[in-house]
Amino acid sequence: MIDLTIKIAGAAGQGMMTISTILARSLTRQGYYIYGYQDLMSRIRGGHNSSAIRISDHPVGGLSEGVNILIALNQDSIKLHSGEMIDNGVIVYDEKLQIEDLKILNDGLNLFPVPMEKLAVEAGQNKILVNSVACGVCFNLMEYDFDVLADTLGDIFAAKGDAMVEANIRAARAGFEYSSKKFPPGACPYCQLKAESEKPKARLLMNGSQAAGLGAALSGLKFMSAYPMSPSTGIMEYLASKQTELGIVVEQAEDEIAAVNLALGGSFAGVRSLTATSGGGFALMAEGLSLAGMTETPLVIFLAQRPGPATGFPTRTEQGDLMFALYGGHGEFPRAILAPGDAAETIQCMNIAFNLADRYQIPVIVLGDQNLNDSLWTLDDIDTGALTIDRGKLIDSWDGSKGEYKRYHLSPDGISPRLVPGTPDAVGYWDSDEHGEEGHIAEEAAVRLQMNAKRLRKLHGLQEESLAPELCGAGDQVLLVGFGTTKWPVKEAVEVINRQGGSAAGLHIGQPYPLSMEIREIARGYQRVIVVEQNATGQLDKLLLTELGIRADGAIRKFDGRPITARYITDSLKTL
Amino acid sequence: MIDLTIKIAGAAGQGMMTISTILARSLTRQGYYIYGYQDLMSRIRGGHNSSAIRISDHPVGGLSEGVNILIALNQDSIKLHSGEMIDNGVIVYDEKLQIEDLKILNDGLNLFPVPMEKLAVEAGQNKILVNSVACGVCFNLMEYDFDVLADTLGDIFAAKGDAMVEANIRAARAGFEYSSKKFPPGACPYCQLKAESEKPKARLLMNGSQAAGLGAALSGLKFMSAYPMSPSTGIMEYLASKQTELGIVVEQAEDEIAAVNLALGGSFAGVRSLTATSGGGFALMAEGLSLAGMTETPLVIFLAQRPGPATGFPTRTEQGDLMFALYGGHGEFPRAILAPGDAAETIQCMNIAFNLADRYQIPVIVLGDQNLNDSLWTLDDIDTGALTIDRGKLIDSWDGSKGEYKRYHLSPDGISPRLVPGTPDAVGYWDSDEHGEEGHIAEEAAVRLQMNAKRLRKLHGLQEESLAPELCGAGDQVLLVGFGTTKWPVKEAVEVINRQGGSAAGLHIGQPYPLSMEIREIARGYQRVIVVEQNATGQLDKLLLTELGIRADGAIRKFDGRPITARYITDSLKTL
Amino acid sequence: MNKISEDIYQSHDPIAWCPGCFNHAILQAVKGALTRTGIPPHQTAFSSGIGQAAKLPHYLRCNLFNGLHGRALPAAQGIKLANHSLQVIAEGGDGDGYAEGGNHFVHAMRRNLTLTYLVHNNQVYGLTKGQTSPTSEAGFVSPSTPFGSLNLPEQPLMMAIGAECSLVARGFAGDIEHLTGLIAAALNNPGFSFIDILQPCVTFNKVNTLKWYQERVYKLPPEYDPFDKGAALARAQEWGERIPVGIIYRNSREPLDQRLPQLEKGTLLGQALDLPARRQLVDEFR
Amino acid sequence: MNKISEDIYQSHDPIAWCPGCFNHAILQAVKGALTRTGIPPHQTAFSSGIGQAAKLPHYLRCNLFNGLHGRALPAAQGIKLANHSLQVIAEGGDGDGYAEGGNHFVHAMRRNLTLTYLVHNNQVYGLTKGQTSPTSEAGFVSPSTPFGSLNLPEQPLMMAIGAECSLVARGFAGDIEHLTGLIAAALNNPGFSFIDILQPCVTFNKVNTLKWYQERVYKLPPEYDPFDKGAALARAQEWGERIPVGIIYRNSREPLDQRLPQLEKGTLLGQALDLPARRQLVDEFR
Ligand SMILES: Cc1ncc(C[n+]2csc(CCOP(=O)(O)OP(=O)(O)O)c2C)c(N)n1
Ligand SMILES: Cc1ncc(C[n+]2csc(CCOP(=O)(O)OP(=O)(O)O)c2C)c(N)n1
Ligand code: SF4
Ligand code: SF4
Ligand SMILES: [Mg+2]
Ligand SMILES: [Mg+2]
Repeated sequence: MIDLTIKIAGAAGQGMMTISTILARSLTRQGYYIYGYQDLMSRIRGGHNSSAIRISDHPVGGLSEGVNILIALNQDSIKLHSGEMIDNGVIVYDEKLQIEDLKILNDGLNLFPVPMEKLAVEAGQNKILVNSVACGVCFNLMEYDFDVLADTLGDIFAAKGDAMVEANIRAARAGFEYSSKKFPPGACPYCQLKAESEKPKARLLMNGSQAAGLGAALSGLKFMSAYPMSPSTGIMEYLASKQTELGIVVEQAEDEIAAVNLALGGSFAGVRSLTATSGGGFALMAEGLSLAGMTETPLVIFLAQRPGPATGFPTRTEQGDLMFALYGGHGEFPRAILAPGDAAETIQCMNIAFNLADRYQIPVIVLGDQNLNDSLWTLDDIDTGALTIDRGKLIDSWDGSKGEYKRYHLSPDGISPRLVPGTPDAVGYWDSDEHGEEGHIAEEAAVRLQMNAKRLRKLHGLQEESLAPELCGAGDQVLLVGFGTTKWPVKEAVEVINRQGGSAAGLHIGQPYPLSMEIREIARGYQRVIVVEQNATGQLDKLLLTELGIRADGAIRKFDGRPITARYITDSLKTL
Repeated sequence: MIDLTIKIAGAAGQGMMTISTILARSLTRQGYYIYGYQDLMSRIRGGHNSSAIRISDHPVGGLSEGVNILIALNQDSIKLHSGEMIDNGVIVYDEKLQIEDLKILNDGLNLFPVPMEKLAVEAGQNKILVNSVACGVCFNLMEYDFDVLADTLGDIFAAKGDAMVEANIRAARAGFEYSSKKFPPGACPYCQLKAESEKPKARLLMNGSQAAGLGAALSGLKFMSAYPMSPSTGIMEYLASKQTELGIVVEQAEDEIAAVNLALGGSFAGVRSLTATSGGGFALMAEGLSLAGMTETPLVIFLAQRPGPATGFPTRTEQGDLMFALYGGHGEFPRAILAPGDAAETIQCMNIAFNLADRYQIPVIVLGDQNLNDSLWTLDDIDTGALTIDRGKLIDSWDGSKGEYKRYHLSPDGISPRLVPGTPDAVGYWDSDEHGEEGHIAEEAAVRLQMNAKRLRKLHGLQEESLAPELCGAGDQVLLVGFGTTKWPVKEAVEVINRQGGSAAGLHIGQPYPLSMEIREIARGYQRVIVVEQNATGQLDKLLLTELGIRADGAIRKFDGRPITARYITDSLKTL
Repeated sequence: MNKISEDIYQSHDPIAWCPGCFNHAILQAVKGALTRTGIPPHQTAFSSGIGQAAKLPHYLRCNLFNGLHGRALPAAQGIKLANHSLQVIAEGGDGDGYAEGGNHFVHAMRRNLTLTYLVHNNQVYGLTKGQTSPTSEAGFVSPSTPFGSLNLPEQPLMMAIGAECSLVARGFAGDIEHLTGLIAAALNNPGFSFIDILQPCVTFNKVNTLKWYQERVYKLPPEYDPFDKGAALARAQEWGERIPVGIIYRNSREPLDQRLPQLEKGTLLGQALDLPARRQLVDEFR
Repeated sequence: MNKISEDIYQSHDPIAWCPGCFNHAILQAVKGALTRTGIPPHQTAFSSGIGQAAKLPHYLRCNLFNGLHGRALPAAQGIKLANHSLQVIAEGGDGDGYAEGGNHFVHAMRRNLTLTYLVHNNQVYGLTKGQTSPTSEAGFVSPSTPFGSLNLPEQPLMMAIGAECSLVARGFAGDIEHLTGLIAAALNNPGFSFIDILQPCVTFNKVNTLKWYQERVYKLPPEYDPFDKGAALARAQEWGERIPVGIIYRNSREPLDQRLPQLEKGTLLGQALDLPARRQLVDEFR
């Protein structure tokens, strides 16, 4: 089983992302699975950032604890990350760095000074080519075919012209060759990557924001309005770059309140509309969320969580807004919450979200987090045909002989026909006050009871078709339950536990609200139910209790802004 | 036992509130307890409004089901309210009204046409004096001393000059005398009010908004900023009217976001600050709430609930925002929620709220609702001496030899000394990002863990001093649990049940978060725990489960915008 | 065009305004302008906030998104972007538009989508019972400013001209005919058209009464050139003895709905989904 | 007054801006102006939003409320009302102040409390990595407007003059000495003082570079009279070939902090609680 981690570290602006993207793309094309995590500070230059990619021949979705190769772009990186290395890992750094204080390092580590800057300048008179030099070194250490790297460089830099492509390939080759001399084949078996025997699969590589944007585009999105906020901004940026091509309008709003109300306007007018934000922006959208509930306007909000409260940790990860997503907005109204655990599931969830929003005429929140949105994920190919577009009771004609159109016609399932404005011979009144069937302001107690019941009735249907949870692992003693991006670390933890003689299973909840009843059935089959989540107060824990009556036997929580790992879970489990 | 209900009904703008206030004030001064409910439409003129006052010799806090006297200011009122009358109640109406269709009425009812408008014009050339005529009629029907009414009219109209006072007294007397002829003493025993034998107590009459404003003023409030929103506006209006007198600044903000951030600024600068709003405005404040949590800025928010979602029912009542108050705002941070059940408790809760906010440096939400805020309540006299002002760790001097002042000094209880800006030789940095002790932006995992723990640690102290619930009723089978304005209806229901041979007790929760542990102990003593609340989804129900592990055996819920009554509770209980 | 008669705009919803309120006059002017411009009810899309003013579209036959206090403009713009063949009209009060919704007003003018924004400026908060609004006169006594407002009243026309709003007008609800003309001009203007309508509130504003306005309001002379920005800035500052009504300013900015290449082929709503193009996106991730 | 030296404003917090960023220059100007006006650190109260600009007060010795994106002004005004003896300074970027916080800007000018508002206008969103801001030039290409911004850039000076802001200035971070003078003038001005500071962002704004500004920026001539509103409106519209810097407009409005009777006896903070008066309120309910 291949499981290799490369970490690239340095100051913000040194190009760690470029290196990891080049490596990740090259290897995805070769059929490997990649998970790439960005560890960023909230600044543009300086400070300390790192980018780690984990490479495997089976799906991965979390960090491992051991780094095989560290590319240290500055001095700090060595100090900060050498503790994370596997026993005999390789630290690649520019020979110009001072390494006196490296004595503190574990003896087994291979310190590998490379004249990266020199090679870069030689290759193309440009220090920035250090990035490609580093990629070349890595490819040698992994004992992988250089041509694969050269191909990727060709594609990635194509837009910048031939000269740029060639300079990058030259630089990469220089790194590769320099490294070959020092590390002949077989010298670093713990870094080695075998070319997969089978023909490479048609896999994809993208981050969670791109997946969300792509999922929306494939689901018929036509309008997005948003205000930039990490880690959600990538969704708007991705869709903005495609807008003319696809016939989509992406509008940067003046604030999040405008963003959500713009989207509601678009949805009222009949097009699929999206907004995306993070916690602080979502707070500003809470009133609009409630408006969607009352007016029964479909709306998809992508909420990319980051650690709060307030500005918190803008570039880090947490699952601290589940309860806010569920109870945010005043008054009581139905909603659905989805929480994908990786990029592939994000695409599916966006599709489900748009269909639920249209079919139930409700707001649907898709929960991401910095880990989901900024990380690189490998996907098996997407079956775009399997993504459906169901607009529900949207109608664009009206037969006047049936009487006047009534926006809030009382129906058994709580859902009324939704007329597209502009339809001849009919008009629709959508109202934020309590209203009668025709959509005008009402004051009567009886009307209130009917309309409140109509809206809340939608929860029955939603509950019935709630996404089934994903079970993994054959153990029957401990069930580790999580939602969103704990999916892969839990899966990996379950494998480790069972491999070590334990008996565990994992349950990933992709739809935290309404929860599938199946979860209750499944949970009954285990001696202990342990809830794993990335927050301090146990929000999923509470949800399982109030919605399904499941009382967890223990909790594993992490809330330091860094993504949870399988090791963290297995270690924590030992103390429970 | 005296228990009399007078209802005044008509179109918005006809002066129902004036009549009920005059009657309520007169009788409070005589030592009666009053509860007065306003049933309003969201419009300024026209439509149909009513004002009901319940008069008793023991404390009351909810409507009874039978009206003794109806003052019908227009035709509609008779149609709409005659069904609510006690068997032989009196309907007073202007003789000019057409009453053909009154044949539908119960035979036992006393229809009492009075030439109210004529008497008014005779008394002072002004139709508006109808209000005082009506009061005179009521006083006669109740067989009460006319001088008491005259005194009140004198006080209430004093500001408008002697002529106005005299005209009103003349009008009232005309009504009283006209009525005396038709209903000689003893003719309407079911309307009769006996002058209390004891010397009248020093009781007070006010609505919940005034109580909130008064409670804030007595607790040392110096700054309030708010944006008008029913049913919270009365708080700002009350305090605004007193601002120059008390040295308070009341600023109407441009929106609720400004309102909450203005208040946070005031609090940062060291003065007790308040904002007030209803659900929609609270939604807009959610980000500021989270900011208060992160920066550890004391803040009191009065959230006067009304039925949602969105604009909902602006002039009606609901308890639909408990979960939103608890989970509103992104990220995880400590807060406290209080929910007074009447005006007296509101004053106490405001005092507690300001002390908790200052002592724990947290946001505190006081939950009201339209019923609390707009209703008239009688209070036993206020012991202002018992209201304390505890500013907690606020400091206004700094000894430089102790080193630099650190805003977020890590302390065992999670609370750091809070320096008033302007203090010589020291400065303080308050920060919305995750931060170190000195208040500058931090990025480290370890700092995050420490600071998150520091903030959440405050919950321990808060939990320990959580308000004890109020238990009533000696029964031991059914425990009816509620919060906020279900207090009196539950109390009354318990009395009714026990009087009818049942065995019930009532538990009023004045602090929904954190919940007192005592509640768990108490709940154990009953066969059945029934949760009574004014919303559709059972929010208190959920809270009892997640916070205390109490699983209720049944629920009584009301969500039509009208306040719950004892009768509704007892009737519902029969079906459980 | 003028084949349409006013009663096709009749709504079934009973009016909840005070008798004598000048919102009734504005309603009449809106109906008149729709009639004059020949827009059938089903092609309208009103977006309104919350307040007395914002109730207006309920009393019309029209498509309506009656959203949140202060948020009429964002919703209106979302509607226009999604279906720019609709005649979009945003409506609300002075509190709604200049206080709660102030930010959207500024940015909507920057965007310049073709829509009409009508503000019923009664210089008071009507629905919440008489508090001071952003346009209340200095010294205005109200329950929220019992000692008189100390703030300078907002100058929406100055803001709008400063922001290069495509059409800036002031109307007066006391002159229905003139107001009808202004609204019709706005409905015909490509770009963002803004009309601040002076509206006496007979219940809560005892300062700026019908009489008060009638004594001051005058119509811009026929020779007045609204394209002259300097002149417009000068007129916009006139308030007190004399208050001009009419189209104060206009310019020739091309509206966003005519500049977005995505809308060239038709409305977003109407354009067929090009699913193959969307599916091709997938390949970029290989 | 000038007994103060610049290093008493030294903060311990390491600066997180890009090397070469003109925020460093603004920091120097702020320190210089504080020194010149003689305000000791403990008497300052900064309120800042979120963004690169908004980090500035961390790099100063001062009292700081570093609140939410866009909300520097409401907090600043709360501070001033609570303790008007503090020297209150609000700070943030163009996105912070003109997009998210746009509504507060307008209403703060109407209130006119004595405080200084500094906007680092780099015509881009720095901290979130280069998106279009309200002041970005038409056509500005950024990750959020990859085909160029279609909106008209906001004109903050026009807005401020239109709103009768007490002091309206434009500064340039490329001229620290001149900027220092402007900030000092603002700190000394009774009323709301607003400085829009042109700030090159060396990382994300490749259009409005130092050179771009240097070629255009000119100082208002000594004879320029900022009290002349017409002239001010004209200068405020100059943008393109020539961009004026200096105090563009001022007026003599009395600030709110000097007009509130409640503040005559001292600051709200400093005034003793008159508990007997408060307790007397109770009697009104008998
Ligand atoms: C978020 C929010 N805040 C406050 C309110 C309460 N509210 C409803 S209408 C209104 C103001 C009405 O004034 P204006 O907009 O001038 O309209 P008018 O009634 O005068 O026509 C307010 C403050 C609300 N509905 N929503
Ligand atoms: C409510 C909210 N929305 C969005 C953000 C994300 N955000 C942080 S800074 C910023 C914009 C920065 O631009 P600007 O204000 O111009 O400051 P600069 O970094 O350019 O100095 C944004 C959108 C946030 N922190 N809070
Ligand atoms: S309160 Fe004023 S604005 Fe509202 S309907 Fe009555 S008169 Fe008109
Ligand atoms: S991104 Fe721009 S504004 Fe921010 S620190 Fe860097 S250069 Fe300065
Ligand atoms: Mg108004
Ligand atoms: Mg900026």
